[in-house]
Amino acid sequence: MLELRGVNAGYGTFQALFDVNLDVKAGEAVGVIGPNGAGKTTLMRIISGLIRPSRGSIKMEGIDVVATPSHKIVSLGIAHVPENRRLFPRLSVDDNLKMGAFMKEARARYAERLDVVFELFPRLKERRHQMAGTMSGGEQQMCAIGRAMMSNPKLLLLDEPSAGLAPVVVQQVFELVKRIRASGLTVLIVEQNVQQVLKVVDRAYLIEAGTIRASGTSAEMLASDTVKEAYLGV
Amino acid sequence: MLEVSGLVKRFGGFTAVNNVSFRVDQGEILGLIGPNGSGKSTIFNMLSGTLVPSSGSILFAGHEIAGLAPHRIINRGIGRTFQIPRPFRRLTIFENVALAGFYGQGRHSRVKAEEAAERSLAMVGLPTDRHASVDGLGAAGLKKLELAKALATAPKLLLADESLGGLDEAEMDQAADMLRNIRDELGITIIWVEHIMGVLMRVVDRVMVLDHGEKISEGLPSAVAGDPRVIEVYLGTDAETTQAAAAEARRRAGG
Amino acid sequence: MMGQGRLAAWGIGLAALIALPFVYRDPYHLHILVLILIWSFAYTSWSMMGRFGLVSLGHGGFMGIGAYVTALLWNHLGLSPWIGIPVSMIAAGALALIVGYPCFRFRITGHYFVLVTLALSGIVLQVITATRDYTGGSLGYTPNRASGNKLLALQFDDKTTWYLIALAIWLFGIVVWHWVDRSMARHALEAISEDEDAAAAAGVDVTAEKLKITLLSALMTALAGAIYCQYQMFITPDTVSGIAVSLQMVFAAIVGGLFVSLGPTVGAIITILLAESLRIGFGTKAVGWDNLVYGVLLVLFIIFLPKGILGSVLDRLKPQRKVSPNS
Amino acid sequence: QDQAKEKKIKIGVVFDLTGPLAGGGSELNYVGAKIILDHFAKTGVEGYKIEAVYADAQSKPDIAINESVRLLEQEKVDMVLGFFSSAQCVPVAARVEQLKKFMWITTCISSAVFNEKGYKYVFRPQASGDQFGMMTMDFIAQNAKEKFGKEPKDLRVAIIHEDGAYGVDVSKGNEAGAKKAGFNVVLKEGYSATAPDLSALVTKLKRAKPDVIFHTGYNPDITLLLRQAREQGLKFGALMGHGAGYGVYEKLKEGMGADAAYIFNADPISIWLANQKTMDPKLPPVIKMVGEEFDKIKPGVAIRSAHVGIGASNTYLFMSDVLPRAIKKYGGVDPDALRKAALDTDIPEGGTMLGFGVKFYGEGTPMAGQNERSFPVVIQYIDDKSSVVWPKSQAQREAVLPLPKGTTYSNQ
Amino acid sequence: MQAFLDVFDIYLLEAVINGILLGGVLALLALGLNLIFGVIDVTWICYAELVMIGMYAMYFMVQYYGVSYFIAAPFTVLLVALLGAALHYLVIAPLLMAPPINQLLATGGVLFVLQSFATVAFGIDFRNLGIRLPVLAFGDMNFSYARLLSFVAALVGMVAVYLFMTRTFTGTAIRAISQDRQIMALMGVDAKRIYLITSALGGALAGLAACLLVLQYDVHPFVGLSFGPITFLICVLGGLGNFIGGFIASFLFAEIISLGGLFSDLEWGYVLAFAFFIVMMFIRPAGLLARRR
Ligand SMILES: Nc1ncnc2c1ncn2[C@@H]1O[C@H](COP(=O)(O)OP(=O)(O)OP(=O)(O)O)[C@@H](O)[C@H]1O
Ligand SMILES: Nc1ncnc2c1ncn2[C@@H]1O[C@H](COP(=O)(O)OP(=O)(O)OP(=O)(O)O)[C@@H](O)[C@H]1O
Ligand SMILES: [Mg+2]
Ligand SMILES: [Mg+2]
Repeated sequence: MLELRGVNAGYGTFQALFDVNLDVKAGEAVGVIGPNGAGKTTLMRIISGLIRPSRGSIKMEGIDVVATPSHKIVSLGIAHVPENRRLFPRLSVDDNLKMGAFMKEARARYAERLDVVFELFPRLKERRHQMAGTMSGGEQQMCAIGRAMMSNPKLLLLDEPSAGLAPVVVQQVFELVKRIRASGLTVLIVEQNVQQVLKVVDRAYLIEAGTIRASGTSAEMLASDTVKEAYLGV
Repeated sequence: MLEVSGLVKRFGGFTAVNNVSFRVDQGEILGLIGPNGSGKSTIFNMLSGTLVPSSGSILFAGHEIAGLAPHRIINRGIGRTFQIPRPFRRLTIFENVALAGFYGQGRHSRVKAEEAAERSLAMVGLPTDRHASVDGLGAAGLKKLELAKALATAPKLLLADESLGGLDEAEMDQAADMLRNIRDELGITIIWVEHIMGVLMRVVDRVMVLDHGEKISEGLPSAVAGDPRVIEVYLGTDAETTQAAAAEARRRAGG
Repeated sequence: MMGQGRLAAWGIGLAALIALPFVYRDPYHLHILVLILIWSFAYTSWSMMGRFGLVSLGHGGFMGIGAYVTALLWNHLGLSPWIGIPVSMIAAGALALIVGYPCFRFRITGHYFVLVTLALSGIVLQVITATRDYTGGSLGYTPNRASGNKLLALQFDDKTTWYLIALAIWLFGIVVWHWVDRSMARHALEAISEDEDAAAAAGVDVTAEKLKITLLSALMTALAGAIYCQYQMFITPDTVSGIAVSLQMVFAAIVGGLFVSLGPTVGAIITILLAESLRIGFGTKAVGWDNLVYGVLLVLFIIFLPKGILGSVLDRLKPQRKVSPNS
Repeated sequence: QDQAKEKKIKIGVVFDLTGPLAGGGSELNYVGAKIILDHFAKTGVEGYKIEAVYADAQSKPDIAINESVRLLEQEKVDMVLGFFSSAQCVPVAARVEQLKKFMWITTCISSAVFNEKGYKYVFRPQASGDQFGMMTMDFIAQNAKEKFGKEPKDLRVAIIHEDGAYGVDVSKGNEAGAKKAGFNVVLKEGYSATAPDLSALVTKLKRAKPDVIFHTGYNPDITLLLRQAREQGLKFGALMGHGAGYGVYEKLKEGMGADAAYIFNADPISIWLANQKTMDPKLPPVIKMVGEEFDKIKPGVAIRSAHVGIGASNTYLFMSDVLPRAIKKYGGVDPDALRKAALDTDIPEGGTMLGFGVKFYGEGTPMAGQNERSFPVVIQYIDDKSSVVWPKSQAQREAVLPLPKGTTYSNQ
Repeated sequence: MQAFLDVFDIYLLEAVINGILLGGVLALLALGLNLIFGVIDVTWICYAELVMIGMYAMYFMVQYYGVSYFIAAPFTVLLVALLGAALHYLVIAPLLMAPPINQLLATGGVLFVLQSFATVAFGIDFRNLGIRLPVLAFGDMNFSYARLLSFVAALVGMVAVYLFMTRTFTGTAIRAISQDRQIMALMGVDAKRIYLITSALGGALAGLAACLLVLQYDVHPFVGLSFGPITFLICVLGGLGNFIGGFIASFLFAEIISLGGLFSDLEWGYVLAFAFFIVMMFIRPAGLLARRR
């Protein structure tokens, strides 16, 4: 479904990704792990078009993502839940969700998608008129995921969904990922919480200093020495 | 050293902190945990003067400090870090810390402030080079800078709103060790807020748990980790976290 | 800690500036130079605050108070400007504190601060206009010509004298700028401008630091107003107070470069020379074109040289300058 | 090179070509002055070439100062001429005097320019502001009994004015005149010419119920005031304007339509209305020439503005009388020669296009430099024509007073 | 008692009602600015000058080319909308990343440009539409029809904009864009387009204000100066982006100006209004309708 080939990217003169190759197949959940500053967020950003690669190709179901204007990429079925949630703090939950359904295709199915999201997160329905910025961290995370789901995506990009959340909420978030996954969505997830994430994904990539250092199934990754030494610091 | 009683904070009709009382002893590390939005940062904000309590008293070293302006509280010896790092990007790393040293210690001497800055930077492991820019720091570096700024104010009590979320495990361990060192070497009392149980439990002497602005549990790490209410509202039923926390706590109690 | 070389450059430049009127005597050019120096001082005074994100549109008010209080005291009470100027500065300072304290206390920043100060200069303008029985209203006011001692009345017919006075005042402004720049207060204010809570958590008394710089800036601006009045011997609410003057200060300071000491001076030179030469250039042949071109140039400056002319030039010359402002 | 320079006079001319005052009449004065200067540039004066340097004061006093200084010091003009706004005259006169240069004021009227200043080099043939104010009051005083059927003490008058040097000056004349006539002044108030809303002032006027309103203002405050007066139903017996905005009938007509009828205005007489029979026979051809030139510049104007005439006449006076004398009798065009020549001026009534005579108050008098023989007249706009109605000696028709029944503002 | 009656007479009532009508004029002006300045957080210091250009457009179409008022009005609205979009495209867009002060200054430069453009193109004369609307009279009180019209337009405009902002996707996006511009693309929103739409809308509202103002005021190149600052204060007093608050603030301001002017010199009305603004900033910094923090 998603295919990255030889992708290089960076910020100004600073290069953050070097020749990254990555595949996500339809219906799969794939994790990306790596230390701070490895380039995980950068990877997510180039997929959703927030930044553009300096070299390499990105294909979503065969369509060239690089050539698509960034606001059209959502229409390809890619939804991105950015790092730190990035809700619109002074808009209500409802309005935040509305923003998620902004593009034409989604607008038509707005009511239907809203039901789906509220079913997934009943808490959001209770709080639909609250300003997003005043909600608790876990609720905000739900709202951010819900907003991404509003566009009826095929591929969901999650960037550190558990950061800063209470343990009980972290568990809920991973539960959620499982459920979303079970509903047929493809998920690409970045996480620091390696133990946990490897439990919900099929495969994972280890990224370090901008290059893919290892990849494999969850089990392989858990067992891999590279992963342990390079990252878990064990 | 710190004695808090009946602390309340309301935002409009919403009560973020409801009648919380606790004390912290000299040289202790107190862990402060609780679900998101339970009022941890709000308590920190009141202790450090960023927010004025709606009611209640805060005695620090025998003096009432509730409602004092932040800079006065800092001059009396309570330093803090912010959950989300807030560096001054227009200043160099060194200037950031020297600034805290100068104003945090009551604007006495610029020379002393710069010395304090060098010491604090060395303590947290940041370069003491005077020209290094903040822009070069990653997530972990920014957290260290927060800590260095707080240390430069020469606090007796340090409020660490650390939230290691987003740090990788190696860096988390480093941070935990650092807090430990600060207490051990400088004799600074610490209140630490954190969500990552494994790390927190390893360091703290005592834990206090908040939920919906109220204190629901307090005690030794092992006791708190076993408290069913805490498990329900905070730790969750997922065996692993709970067990990890409990095991860690037990190990320390034993060792 | 200025390098030897820079110190020497300053010294030579200054000596040349002092010598200038004795060598070059074209009165009109001296007149323009005096205006440039006085306005440079006013703009520098504004930038003392402005560089820390305290964008005030109230400085027209301070300048107006400086000019009008001095002139009114002289005309109505016969009080020499030597006393009148300090009194007017105190009045402006008091106003700055009265408005500044609640502003800073209640955390009025950004747009809100800009507009509160805008209302302030509006008030000063309207009060000057409304008290027309004393101030001559909207079409201006002239200090009485001194019949006796010119020095006592601070009125000189001689351009060279005025040039030297203006030069001294301007230099004073630059010195104060550098003094603030090298103080710890500069760091505190930079910190405040980025994040007030974090600055407070570092021990900075945010309200006090802001008040101090505001007071300093207001006092200097009032002085500029008074000097302008003494030199021109004529003031109107529109030329020394109100929103237009405030905007003019912001313009020049930003066009020149807000973060370098000579930026506002460069701004004054450029805006005044530009306005002057455009007006003379177009003359009465193409009425209105001078302001049209002036406006377009301003827009272009701001879009393409956002750090100001001097700021951008210095950036080009030494790209790594920003890292070590303290060396 | 010296030779060439000796035989030339450079005149700096300052009016407002942009900004609010330009439309208020300054530009028309400029046109009048320029017609005359161009005329003399063709012939020269006593062998001197005439060169005019024009500057735009942009309706701002500080620019007027700056431009005057520039003309004198940079362009090295021998004198400055012009000035529409009193707010510019006052400071510029002080500046020019300080520089010991010659200044010939054609238009502005504030008495504050001269009052007790003791200037030596500043001269103004134009009537002064308080004369305007006195004149209209005098006109009403002489007609109160007959037209309003009221004793002076029962006649309610309101004095309103823009608050600049000009408006204040005229209103002082109004006040003095009202006192002399014994009127009941029910309201006296100034306002800023740039005020965006005058409805509160109109309400105050309604409450004061004046029989006659004495108003001094520029445009657009006049239009704004009268429009809001109409909308709020203000009624009165007569409206007396005092030059500036009221001198430009075109604008009044455009803003108020038929309501502009029957408004009075005190101004120097329009050169096109002046009584040519009593005038120096040299002058009517000049008036004709100015009129023709003006029509070329601004074709299709219904009433040729009085402002053009003011600029033209007062400039002509200098060029035809003062300048030749300075050259012939005092040997040049330096400030002192011009000054002596100006002081020698002695023209009887009827000797200028504006009808009045010229003799300047001399040194030591409180108004030194002011023309002691000038006077304004009161005109009234009737049927899109302006006619002199006062003083009696110049009157061309009987004044319509009070406002006829059925007109918008009539309180009958 | 007599003094009391002297003050509380019919004229006071008239002044109060005139205040309300002036409030309508101000509210109409504040509407578009609130959208630009309050909602998308872009500073158009030259907003009142756009209105001025619109007034000229009306003047020339109606007076010069004899177009009927009601046909000229939509063209004017369109023209100023285009002008707003152009202003955004040429001046604001390059400065979106710059500090707000730079936007303020650049549009301040545009203010000069527009003023002197008007001087150059239309001359310095005061122009007047010469349309004389009837007057409503109740006994001794009279009210301007033109102002009544502005009042109604402001009210209708306010409701329409409010509904647009809260009910439509585009309206929501407009409210969102100032809060986080970078991630708008993730929502499938073309941020450039939203800015352009909003600027055009703000311009259109300025055009609407121009159509109604031209009935009451002379047009001249400097007419904007009489209104610009007050309009900004109103937006802030009402709470940035709060249309209802802005509407109410307009009336408070207008009443203070109107009544202050009735009891003393006109300027004191403004002094009072400005002082009121400053004091309100301290009491209700987030706007009239906001709850206290
Ligand atoms: N906007 C930016 N400008 C310049 N450099 C950046 C920017 N964002 C990230 N970087 C740099 O790019 C590198 C990769 O950053 P990225 O955010 O992708 O890392 P990450 O793996 O997501 O880290 P973390 O776990 O801390 O979120 C880092 O060195 C970072 O400093
Ligand atoms: N300024 C404010 N205005 C209104 N509500 C506030 C404000 N600050 C905090 N709150 C609310 O008070 C509650 C407590 O917030 P606080 O930041 O103290 O939580 P926390 O325990 O630190 O949570 P976390 O673990 O997510 O950091 C939250 O519901 C929050 O929304
Ligand atoms: Mg990341
Ligand atoms: Mg917190």
